[in-house]
Amino acid sequence: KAGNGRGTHKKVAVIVSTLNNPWFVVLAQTAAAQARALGYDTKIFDSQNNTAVEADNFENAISAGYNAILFNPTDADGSVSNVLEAKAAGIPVFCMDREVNSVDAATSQILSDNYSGCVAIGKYFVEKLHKHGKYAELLGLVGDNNTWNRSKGFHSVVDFFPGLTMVAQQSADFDRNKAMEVMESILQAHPDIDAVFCGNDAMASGAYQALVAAGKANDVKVFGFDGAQDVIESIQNKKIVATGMQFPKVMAKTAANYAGEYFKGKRDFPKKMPVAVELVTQENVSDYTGYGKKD
Amino acid sequence: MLVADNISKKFSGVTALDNVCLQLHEGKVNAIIGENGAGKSTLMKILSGVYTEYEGRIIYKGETVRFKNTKDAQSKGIAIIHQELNLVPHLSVAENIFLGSEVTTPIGLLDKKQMREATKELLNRLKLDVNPDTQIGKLKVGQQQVVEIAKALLHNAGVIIMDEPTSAIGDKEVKVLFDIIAGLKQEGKVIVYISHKLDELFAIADRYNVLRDGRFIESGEMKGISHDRLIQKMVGREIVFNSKRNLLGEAKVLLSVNNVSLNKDSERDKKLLKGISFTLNKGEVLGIFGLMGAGRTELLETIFGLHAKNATGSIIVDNKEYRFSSPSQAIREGIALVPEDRKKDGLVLGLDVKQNICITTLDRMQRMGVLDSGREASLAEMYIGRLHIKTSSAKQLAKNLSGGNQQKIVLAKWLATAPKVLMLDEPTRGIDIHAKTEIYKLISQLAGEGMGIIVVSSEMPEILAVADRILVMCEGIITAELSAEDATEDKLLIKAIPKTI
Amino acid sequence: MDAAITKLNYRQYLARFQSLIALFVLCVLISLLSDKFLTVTNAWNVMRQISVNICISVGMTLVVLTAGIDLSVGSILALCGAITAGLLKNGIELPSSNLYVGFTVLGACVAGIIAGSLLGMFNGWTITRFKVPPFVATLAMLTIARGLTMLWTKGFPITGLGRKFSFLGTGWFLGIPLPVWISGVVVVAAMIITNKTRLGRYIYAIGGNENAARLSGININYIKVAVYTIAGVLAAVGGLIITSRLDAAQPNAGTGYELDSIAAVVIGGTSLSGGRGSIMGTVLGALIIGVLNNGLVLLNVSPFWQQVVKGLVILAAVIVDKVNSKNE
Amino acid sequence: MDAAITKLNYRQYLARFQSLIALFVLCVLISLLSDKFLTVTNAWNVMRQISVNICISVGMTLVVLTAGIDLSVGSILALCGAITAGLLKNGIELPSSNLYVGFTVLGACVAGIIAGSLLGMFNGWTITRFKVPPFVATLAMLTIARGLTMLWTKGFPITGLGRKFSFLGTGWFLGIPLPVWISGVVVVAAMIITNKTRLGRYIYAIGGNENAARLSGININYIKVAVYTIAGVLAAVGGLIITSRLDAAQPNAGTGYELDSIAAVVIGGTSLSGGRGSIMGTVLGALIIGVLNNGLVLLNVSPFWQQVVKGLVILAAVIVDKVNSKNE
Ligand SMILES: Nc1ncnc2c1ncn2[C@@H]1O[C@H](COP(=O)(O)OP(=O)(O)OP(=O)(O)O)[C@@H](O)[C@H]1O
Ligand SMILES: Nc1ncnc2c1ncn2[C@@H]1O[C@H](COP(=O)(O)OP(=O)(O)OP(=O)(O)O)[C@@H](O)[C@H]1O
Ligand SMILES: [Mg+2]
Ligand SMILES: [Mg+2]
Repeated sequence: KAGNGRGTHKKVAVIVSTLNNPWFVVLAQTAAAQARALGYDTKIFDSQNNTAVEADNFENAISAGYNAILFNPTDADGSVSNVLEAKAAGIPVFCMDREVNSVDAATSQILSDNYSGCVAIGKYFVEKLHKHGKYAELLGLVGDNNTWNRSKGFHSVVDFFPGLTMVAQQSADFDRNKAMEVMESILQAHPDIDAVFCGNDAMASGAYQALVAAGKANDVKVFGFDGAQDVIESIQNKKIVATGMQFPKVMAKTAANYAGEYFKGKRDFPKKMPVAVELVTQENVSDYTGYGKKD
Repeated sequence: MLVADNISKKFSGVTALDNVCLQLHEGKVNAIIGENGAGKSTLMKILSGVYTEYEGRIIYKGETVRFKNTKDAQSKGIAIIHQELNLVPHLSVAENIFLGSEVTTPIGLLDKKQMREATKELLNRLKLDVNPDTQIGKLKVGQQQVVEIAKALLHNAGVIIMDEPTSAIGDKEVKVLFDIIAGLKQEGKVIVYISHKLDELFAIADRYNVLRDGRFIESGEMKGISHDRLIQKMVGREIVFNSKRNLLGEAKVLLSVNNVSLNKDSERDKKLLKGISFTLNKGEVLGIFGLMGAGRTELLETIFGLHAKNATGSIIVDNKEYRFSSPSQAIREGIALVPEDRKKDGLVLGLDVKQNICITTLDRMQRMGVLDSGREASLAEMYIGRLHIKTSSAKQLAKNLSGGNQQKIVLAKWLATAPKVLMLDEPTRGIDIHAKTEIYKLISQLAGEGMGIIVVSSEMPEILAVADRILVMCEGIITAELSAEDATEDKLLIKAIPKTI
Repeated sequence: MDAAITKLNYRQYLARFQSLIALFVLCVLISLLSDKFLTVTNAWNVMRQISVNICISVGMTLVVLTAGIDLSVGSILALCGAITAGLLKNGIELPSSNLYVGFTVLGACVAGIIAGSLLGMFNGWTITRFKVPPFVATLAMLTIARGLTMLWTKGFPITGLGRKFSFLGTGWFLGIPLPVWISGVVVVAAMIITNKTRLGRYIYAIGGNENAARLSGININYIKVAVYTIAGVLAAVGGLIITSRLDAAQPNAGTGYELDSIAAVVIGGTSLSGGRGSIMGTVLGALIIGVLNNGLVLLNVSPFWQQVVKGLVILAAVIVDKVNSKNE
Repeated sequence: MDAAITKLNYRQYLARFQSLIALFVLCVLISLLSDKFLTVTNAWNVMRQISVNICISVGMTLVVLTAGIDLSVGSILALCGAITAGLLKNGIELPSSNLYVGFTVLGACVAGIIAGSLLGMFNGWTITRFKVPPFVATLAMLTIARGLTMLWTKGFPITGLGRKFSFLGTGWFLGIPLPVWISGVVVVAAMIITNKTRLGRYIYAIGGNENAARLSGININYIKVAVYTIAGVLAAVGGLIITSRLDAAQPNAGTGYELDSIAAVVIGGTSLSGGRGSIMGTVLGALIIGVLNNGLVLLNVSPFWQQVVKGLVILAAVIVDKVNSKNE
């Protein structure tokens, strides 16, 4: 039975959508570290971006007698049933970064708002391009709803400016190499673009490599999203223009702490606790490091 | 009665059949003879619905028929035993025999029991003592061929075509088959019989039909025609059967095999070879006779280093003992093996003639670490000429050559290694009389040049013709050693037949 | 199952037995390391988790027995799941004549399965009609079906499919999870087909020696099309199970499943060159993989090490087979 | 190349010719739709982009010619790239004796390639020594190498490898991009091996008839190990190119490359059952895939439609081959 072991014997499961992407590695490892620091046994489960694997992870975690789950869903809708399963087993679930579309399934959701984050980037994008020019967009995995949250957020701003025309919208699967190759081809079709918006930082780095190879690094402005270590450095070096900093470490720590409080009996958690995405630009980059603020 | 009327068939380029007309009579054994590549199998494949594109007509029971496929021909009562074994290795004997015509229970499930029973009967009729559930792959070539025969006898067809049914089986099985053929004759069926073993034809055939280079030459009653006339019709010229050459003066021991034993790796206790010892002299042709399954192939394979794990005993080549560890070592010691089944073990059918011939001696074909196609070509041409290999060019794919010529390629690739000891396992299986005599000539010529040659054969005339000395094997032991002079067919047979029956 | 144990059955029996040993050793090891492993609930978990892979792998086994291969199962699974979910949720609207067709759970499922059969049939058709190597034909289908899934779902999961439908994947019947029932039925049916019907016999024959099969009057193309169609249907069934279990059809569901299922087939002792193998072996193969995944999670193996261990265990499992059973 | 065109060469020649037609048609179509396609720079782009796939596919071709398969190339690529990057960036520190070993660019590259050869050799070893089916052996290696990559990189990309190293992937020499040079050299070397050396001849022989090859005194195991080792080395080379082009070693680099390269091999007309095929064909196969990817982006085909189109084109390409060249 969950909830009635003694503090030291509490077990906390960290179920993360994927470990194929450093951002999620940070999220998972920070959560695990914090939980361990609070004196709980922890284990990281990798859902390999596959909701079915995630379901297996939940089942296994439940039957392995974990008392709480720090959860990074692979999909807002697809993961609901898994969370409900845990809830039914009396195990609290704390969502990190991505939400699940259900009001009361999770005990609490600490969320990074991709949409509004990209709205902010969109605004800065418009400003930097002085309201007109040609740009390309690199989407993430077509089948991933974060891809679309980010794209929609971005376009919710940018599309209001007729001077800004999107000449190419291609998917690069959140992958650095694919982004580079797609960008190379885009540059062939549209040598005259002024900017490229990338759905994550890996793709931003890839796109930048392509620009360097084409000798256009200074003509084309690159925008990313995530706040990955190497992109923060690139921004410092004036290579990449801006990215949206999410705070995986903050979210992970908060989730772990909530779990701790839950064990101590606290129950009234905020259903949703948004963690704002901050715009990192060449002006303010000095305040940031990879995946977080300098402290 | 079945009539082929002006049938022609072309393969990309090659004309296999050219306006062939022939009549196949009921209640008679109609022999079809001709050299390798004469078109016998092609014609039979047309008559049995394998090839559906051809010119001309097939007239069966008075009406013109055109088979849509093999099943169609089968249902019209034409069964065929194909020259190449067409069995599924991983299926059992029963499953193979009933393949395509399974018996099913009322609810549409396979009736295994009944099929197994029917198979048992068939096998008894053919005196083949194997469990119907044995995997085909586990059987020896000979046993597999008997299964092919059984498959053809399953549906009691009106026409039964046998394309070299005895190419792989021993005399015992041949006898059984001939009894069955006699039976079928009584039932007034049309029997078509293709074989390169002429004495068989004289034993059972009623009529002969000669094909040469895809053309029909003539037909007639076997009665009264002589062996040599038949050969002449086939080949189109006289064949002088070479007389024995006289042996070299002093006999120098080249290879001596001492107390070689081999146990089956599945069952350690069962021995395939038991304490085999013999010697082979320089320039000598040693024949090894035995019935199917006597262990001859295993013996040669063991000497060639293929059964390193399970073999015991010692082998001495040129006074130098060596462990039979691997073929490459055997080759280094100057031993060569022309295997029993050329398609399975002898050739890479997908490579061309040149590449097959050179494969054993590539180390000599390279210049600065790179293969020299010039040298390869010259070597290939040399053997194509020397062995009269019939091929459009050295770059012809091995799979497109007829049996005899394929066998010559295998010979060539081993002669290229200039071996001291040449081991031939059933060297003339499925090969026409002309090619056969050429190979016999070659054997004695090579022996004359001082090579030691071991010939394994199930054909007594062959053994008697080529061997200077004959060993008889039975169930893994040597039961007799005779010199060519005082060897006779019945002496050999007595020693070859197992005592235990 | 009947008569004296013949060489053939004996060999199969032995091979099977071998995988069994590997599986057994694996289970013993895990249960020694974790007391959570040998529990009823966990057993059902494993069974439920492999049920999808089993459905797919059974179809894959038939394909591989004919010396073919089917890389498209994962995408077909996704597409059919999405189709069923879409029809269930939105039905069909014809904007022209503003006609709306709703679907019952059964109707939607049938539609999904029909879709699967058509996709499989298309595979079989290209392979037999145009002699396209199965690898290429199904690889193309892998991309095509995935693309169609994206188009159909517009990249978003289709969720909220209702209690009735999710019963299929989450419900229990006679104390056994429904997905396990389904996969069980599939396995039994497939065993009957392979061992007791002409179709099965011909599948083995074609894989063993296509030429001999043709000369025996077997209609090769017909059998092959049938086999790929079955594979498509079973992939669709897998799609239904997953979709209903998650109450959501994911656009990228089933990615990489082709390798998992081929692995199950090969670990189960079926030869990729066709003609040799058994459904039972495949089931054991799937079990080994499933138990392994489950065990690695139960024992606190770090995700990164998991992959290494998994690879080594699979290798070990197969080597154990090969070494013990001397059938070469 | 010499003497009368015989069936074999003629067939090969024709098959090659066929893929050429498919490629040609493809190029014409794209250039009709986009004037940006037929430009020198774009040509170099495509060449540069396929250079990695070509390296891998050449190795894959050799493996497939022996009737084997290698699923581990993608992971080996990632691991070797990561090893090189890691050594270049951090060298080796031995905490015990606080010793630090730095690496030159050359040293790091060599280390990566050696790693590749060892991994490939391991594949060959398990396959020959324990008779593990290549599919399973290399599938296991796929997971193992991926896991090791994750462990070595701790899941983070290794970036900032310096000008000198990135020259390898981004530099030009005599007006041709370096990666193209590398893949070119690989292709030429492989063509010499397959057409002009014993190794090559033995590879075809083993694939064509392993029995006959053994009886001809060829050391099967030796050749097979060699072939898998070469495949490993070429995967490592691919890893170096990618890493240097991106100036970063990604832990998940090369995922799914095995399918791409097998596709190139099979589209190029090499038979998965071994013994038949050519390096040239594989190069054409890789070109078709590369041109296709490039074209779809140039024409800005919606990501949703891209996969569908890609699948259909590949299918079409192969069917064109089969239909025109009646070699069965
Ligand atoms: N599938 C094929 N493709 C091309 N040529 C063929 C094919 N089958 C047979 N041939 C050619 O047709 C001719 C007749 O072949 P066939 O097999 O009928 O001869 P055969 O009389 O049966 O010879 P054998 O006595 O060796 O069996 C030969 O020249 C052979 O090379
Ligand atoms: N792979 C095998 N599996 C089972 N039994 C075998 C195998 N190989 C040979 N045998 C058995 O070993 C004995 C000797 O076989 P072998 O082929 O040497 O006989 P043979 O005299 O060469 O017959 P043939 O004239 O058909 O070649 C036979 O009883 C055969 O059934
Ligand atoms: Mg013939
Ligand atoms: Mg023999």
